[in-house]
Amino acid sequence: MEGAVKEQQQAQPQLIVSVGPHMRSSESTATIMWTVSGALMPAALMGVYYFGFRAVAIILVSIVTAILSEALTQMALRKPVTVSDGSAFLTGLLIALNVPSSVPLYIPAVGSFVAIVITKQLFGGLGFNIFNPALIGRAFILISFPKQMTTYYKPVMNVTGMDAVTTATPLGLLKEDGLAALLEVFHTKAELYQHLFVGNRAGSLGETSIAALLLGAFFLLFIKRYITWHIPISFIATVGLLTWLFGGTEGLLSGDAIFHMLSGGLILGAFFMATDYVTGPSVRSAQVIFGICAGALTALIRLKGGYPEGVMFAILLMNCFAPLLDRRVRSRVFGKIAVKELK
Amino acid sequence: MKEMLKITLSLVAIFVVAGMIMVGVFYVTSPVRFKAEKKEKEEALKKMAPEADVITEVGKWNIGRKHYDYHEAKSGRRIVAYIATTAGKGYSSYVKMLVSVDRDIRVKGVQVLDHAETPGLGDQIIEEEWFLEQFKGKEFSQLALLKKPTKENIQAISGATISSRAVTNGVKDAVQMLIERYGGGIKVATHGVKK
Amino acid sequence: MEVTTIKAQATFSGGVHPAYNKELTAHKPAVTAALPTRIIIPLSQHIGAPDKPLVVIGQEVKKGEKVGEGTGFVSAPVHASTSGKVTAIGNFPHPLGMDVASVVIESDGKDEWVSGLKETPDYAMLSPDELKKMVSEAGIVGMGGATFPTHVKLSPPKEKPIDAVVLNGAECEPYLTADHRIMLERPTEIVEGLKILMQILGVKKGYIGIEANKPDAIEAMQKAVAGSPGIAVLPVKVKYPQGAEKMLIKAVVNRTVPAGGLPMDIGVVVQNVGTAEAVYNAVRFGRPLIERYVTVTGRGVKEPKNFIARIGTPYSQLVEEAGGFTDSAAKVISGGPMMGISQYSLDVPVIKGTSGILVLPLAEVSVKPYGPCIRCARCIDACPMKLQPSVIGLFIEKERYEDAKDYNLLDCFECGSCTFVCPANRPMVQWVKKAKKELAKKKSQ
Amino acid sequence: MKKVSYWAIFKNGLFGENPVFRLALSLCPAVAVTSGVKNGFLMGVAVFFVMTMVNVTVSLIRSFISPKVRIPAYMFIIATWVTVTDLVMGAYARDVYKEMGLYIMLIVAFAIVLSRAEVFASKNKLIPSMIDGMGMGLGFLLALVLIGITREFLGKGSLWGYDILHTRPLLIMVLPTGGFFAMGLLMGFLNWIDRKVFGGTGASSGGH
Amino acid sequence: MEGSGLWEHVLTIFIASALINNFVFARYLGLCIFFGVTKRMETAVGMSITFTAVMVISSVLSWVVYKYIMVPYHLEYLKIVIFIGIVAAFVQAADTIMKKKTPALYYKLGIYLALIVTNCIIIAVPLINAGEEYGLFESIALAFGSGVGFSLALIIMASIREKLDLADVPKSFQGLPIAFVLTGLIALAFLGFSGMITL
Repeated sequence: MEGAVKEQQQAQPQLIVSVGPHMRSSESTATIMWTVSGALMPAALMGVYYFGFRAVAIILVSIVTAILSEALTQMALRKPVTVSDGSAFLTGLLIALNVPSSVPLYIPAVGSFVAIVITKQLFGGLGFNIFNPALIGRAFILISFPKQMTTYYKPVMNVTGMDAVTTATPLGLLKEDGLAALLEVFHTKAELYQHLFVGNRAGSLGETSIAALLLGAFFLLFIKRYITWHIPISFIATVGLLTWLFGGTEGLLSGDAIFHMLSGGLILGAFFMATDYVTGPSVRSAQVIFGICAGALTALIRLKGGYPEGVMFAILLMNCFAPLLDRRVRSRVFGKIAVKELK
Repeated sequence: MKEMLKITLSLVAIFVVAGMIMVGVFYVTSPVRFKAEKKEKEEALKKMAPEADVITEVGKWNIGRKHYDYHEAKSGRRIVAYIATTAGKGYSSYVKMLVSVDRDIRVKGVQVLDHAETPGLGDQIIEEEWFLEQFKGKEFSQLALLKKPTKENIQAISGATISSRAVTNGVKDAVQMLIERYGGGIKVATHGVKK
Repeated sequence: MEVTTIKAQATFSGGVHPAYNKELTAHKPAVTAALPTRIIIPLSQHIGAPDKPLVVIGQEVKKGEKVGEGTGFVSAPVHASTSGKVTAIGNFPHPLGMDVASVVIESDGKDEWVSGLKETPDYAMLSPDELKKMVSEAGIVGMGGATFPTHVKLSPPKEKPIDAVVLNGAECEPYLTADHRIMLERPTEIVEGLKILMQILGVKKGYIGIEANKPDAIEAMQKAVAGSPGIAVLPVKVKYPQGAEKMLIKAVVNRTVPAGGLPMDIGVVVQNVGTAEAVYNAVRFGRPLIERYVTVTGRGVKEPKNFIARIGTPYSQLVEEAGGFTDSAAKVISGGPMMGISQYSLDVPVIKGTSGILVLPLAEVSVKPYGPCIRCARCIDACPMKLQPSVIGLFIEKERYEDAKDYNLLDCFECGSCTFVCPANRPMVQWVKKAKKELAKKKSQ
Repeated sequence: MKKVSYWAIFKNGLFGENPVFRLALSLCPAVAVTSGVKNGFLMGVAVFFVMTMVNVTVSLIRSFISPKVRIPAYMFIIATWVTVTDLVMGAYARDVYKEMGLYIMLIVAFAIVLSRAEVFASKNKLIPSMIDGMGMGLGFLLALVLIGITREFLGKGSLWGYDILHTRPLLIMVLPTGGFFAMGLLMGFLNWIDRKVFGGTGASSGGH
Repeated sequence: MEGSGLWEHVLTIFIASALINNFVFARYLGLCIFFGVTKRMETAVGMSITFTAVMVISSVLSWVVYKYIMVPYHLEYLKIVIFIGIVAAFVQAADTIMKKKTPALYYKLGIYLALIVTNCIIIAVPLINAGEEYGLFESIALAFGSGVGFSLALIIMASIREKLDLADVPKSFQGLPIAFVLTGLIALAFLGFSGMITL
């Protein structure tokens, strides 16, 4: 009975003997990773549509670097090479979607390398990383190459991606110059929301088109059921609530919650990165706490912090707390009246 | 009892010897340090008004709870510049500066003394020499930070707006203070400095 | 009765939805399996100490004659399932995976009943103790697979009053249809058996919980209970492991068995529908438990079928009667695919807990290696006990059994839901079994 | 005590029991002041001086001080030499002192200094104690310089303040977070070399 | 901050020292203890409580001595000797008193007291207070904030390291190296707080 699946073959019609259950669901780690990557494709395509050839190059470079880093590290550590499980692909893709289209190509490559080698493989590989690799990769390159990582292009909508004009992101405009400057660019609130929704605005490759992101999120939430509402909804709702309460210039309740919920990387982060199985808590109630805290941190950083956008740091900070949440919040065992006080 | 006495005595002996060493070193080094500090300050001030031969502190002023001083720089008996220490609230620190103005209270120069802004971003206020350079000759009313190329006003360093603003505000505060003290006829265009 | 009208399908939280595959045999009436020439009666067909043989080699036995008897309270006697001669007493393979002391009977072909079986048409007049004695003598154990001696379950301590009996007709294990068929074919017997159980326990409420994917069985049972006060048939949601005792109780009477506790702690006794039928036969006709419904199914046999088979019938004979193996047959499982035990050979006999023999073809046998846990929490959602199998598994993998225990390892009843859903293919059930063993070893030291 | 050659004592501090990478003692300054080679070097010099002097002093008075009060006495001696270092650097190394004055003062809380006084100097004669202090101090200095080189080169593209690359390859390395990365990666790398090249255990002790 | 009152300043110092300039993640102090006691959650929590209490009290004592003895007599240059003396004496006193008065508490937290003297934060805080010329309340805010920040760091680190125990870390990186990389990653996450408060 020791060992994973022991096959014992005897003289009779060579029966396979193993411990049950003898049926397994058809899902595998690889199907999950590839499906999530697939769900990001609409956003990636919109990124290519808006930012042209540069976007394709960035996506390719970061994915290839991620896969190479994973394979080479695993070879160096004499572990089985598992790039076919799609997790390195997904990390690379997420990094590409999280950088501005203006960056030189070595930057996403550095991000992918750090994500895979330092954040994931050093900690024991898939399943053991404490932080979301893609987010650490992005944070690392944001700090290392601050200028390049905060230079955004306006969507050009041509193939070459040439003749791009740099501009600030909507959140950057709001933070540095106030609401008036934002409305100067986008004319009316309605137009602003519309631009945010379809994605015709400055930002990272994959974060601009809320419509495309929601399409993927819908697929994962309702069709594949790979993610649940707990983290993303509590995350987004908290950002909305807090920015509505404190985000305005005319006192309480004057903030623009819709703007805050649609802008920056919130939708991308909440649905595709905060929901990372490995780096978040696994008990549902803990996931709600995770989402609310991440939302609060995002709002705090956006409204009070030094960075215009806080989603990345909020998720990373909550990654720090996930083991603590896991430790304190356990599932309520069937028939256990009250979970015993833990040490 | 005897042992106790021995322990106490030995400890006291160590204390005394060590104390003497420390006091000795202090008396040797403190004048050196005092002189060095004074020299540093003088050199910094001198840089702000190279033509002056005497720079004397004439008063104190403050922003909020923090205290700063200001100086008169004279060449012979003629005042050639007023120099003030000042600071502006930056991204992660207060950017401490020296600002010198001429007799018409136009900025002569700005020197950053100390800051802890983000490497690569905020510290461009020193690295990008044109930034501090553009303060030269500006009047108080021109001290406004813009995010586009300008000759009239101050152009922010892209990606380092907060640090740029820290410098501009610090300079503005100092200039306003100097106008109030020495400006006489000069009108302060926009009173009340936005910080 | 207030409960008969409930249409909403009650259930528990958690569980999984494996492919049920019941269409292979659900519509096929049970056929009586041929009389085997050689019958192996293991002396251990129940939870508790094995029986002592009452016969010697060479002795002639009749059908229904007691051939083994237990020593303690938690035991059940075993009986010859046909007439013939005892040819061997020794260790023989057993479907639970080890060799077990068994009595081997060479059939004489006459299939003669032992004399002195007492019919009791007016059993309703008997006292609970008399009835209990009959159940005990008949060697009846839980026929859902747990094989817990029934008379023990019917003797709750005084401080735990019982107020309801629940019959388990959920049959949530995929493939199996033995309970389904018995409910269709012997509904009256089951209801009478239930009444006897209620009489023994002195309770007024009886429930029959059936998964909603067996509408014909629900209808048959409803017809059978018509006019019986206090008995209700309850459709429950189709979900594995709906048939687990604690989950069925939750669904049917909406009570929660405390962790580490038993159904009797909340006033409920659960019995399998097959057990109820056996109880009726024992009380009404004095017949011991010598045969049962067995489903022989899976895409590894040519003609999947339901059988009424004698205890002791070798698996090989039933497989043969079901048309034999297909070319691709690769794995034989005693019981269902979720909790059943895979077999080394077909030499093992049908025992009282054998609800089915499942033969899987190679294509359906999962031999993928397992990968690292990606903490997707599917197992946590699936666990009917609301445990955290992912964490438990990680601890056991590193041989940190005490930490696993801290995460309520001992509440696991090894239903396999976690392992079924795990995308990384992690063998959680196997680890849990190992950890429980290690912990027991440590404790006994 | 067995007679050990001076060179062995000296070498021990440099490699075998390198205070930073091997003993993993006094890690704070190792990351704190090493965003540049120069700071790391001067910090190392300060520690070198303090350790040597403390070992010398402790060795000199070891027969004279009662074991009961030796710890407070050692701490006092350490504090004295740190104060001396602080005063001297404050007067003669102004530009460095402005940046890392606090950390110079904190040498007083370095476990390595007290531990060498206790473990070695209190039991050995003057010369070996001095050599041990120098070896340890130099080992510390080398470690700091090594980390400093890594961080300054990667973070600023310069060494000892001299611009080499004319660009800043990885700014993060001069920030706190980069310091931790540099430490962790260097330690792991040295462990790896130790295991592969010298066949050692390659394990860092568990801290403190 | 300009024109704001003392209390706002005190609060600012508290938040800054707990989160933004967290001693471990931004100032690299207390690392020996940080890596030493975070292998188990119990020790991390015990250390947090003991440390924060000792921190606040000893920095108040240091402040009083500095303000009323050292400054008037121009003995600032002896601050290293005097502060370490105060901390050591206080820890010794606390040790003795706890052993006598509350043996139960001593049994739980006593072992951490011995470690505290070699913690650089405990000596850094009075030194910073002296350098910045903080008042009493500002000193307490810095001490308490640092204590809370250090406790936060210890508890996060301990919970992560418990999880890391289950991981298959490459051999050369087991132990301290991976702990350092991990601290770097946490520090990277804590950069999110930067720019929130300017001191």
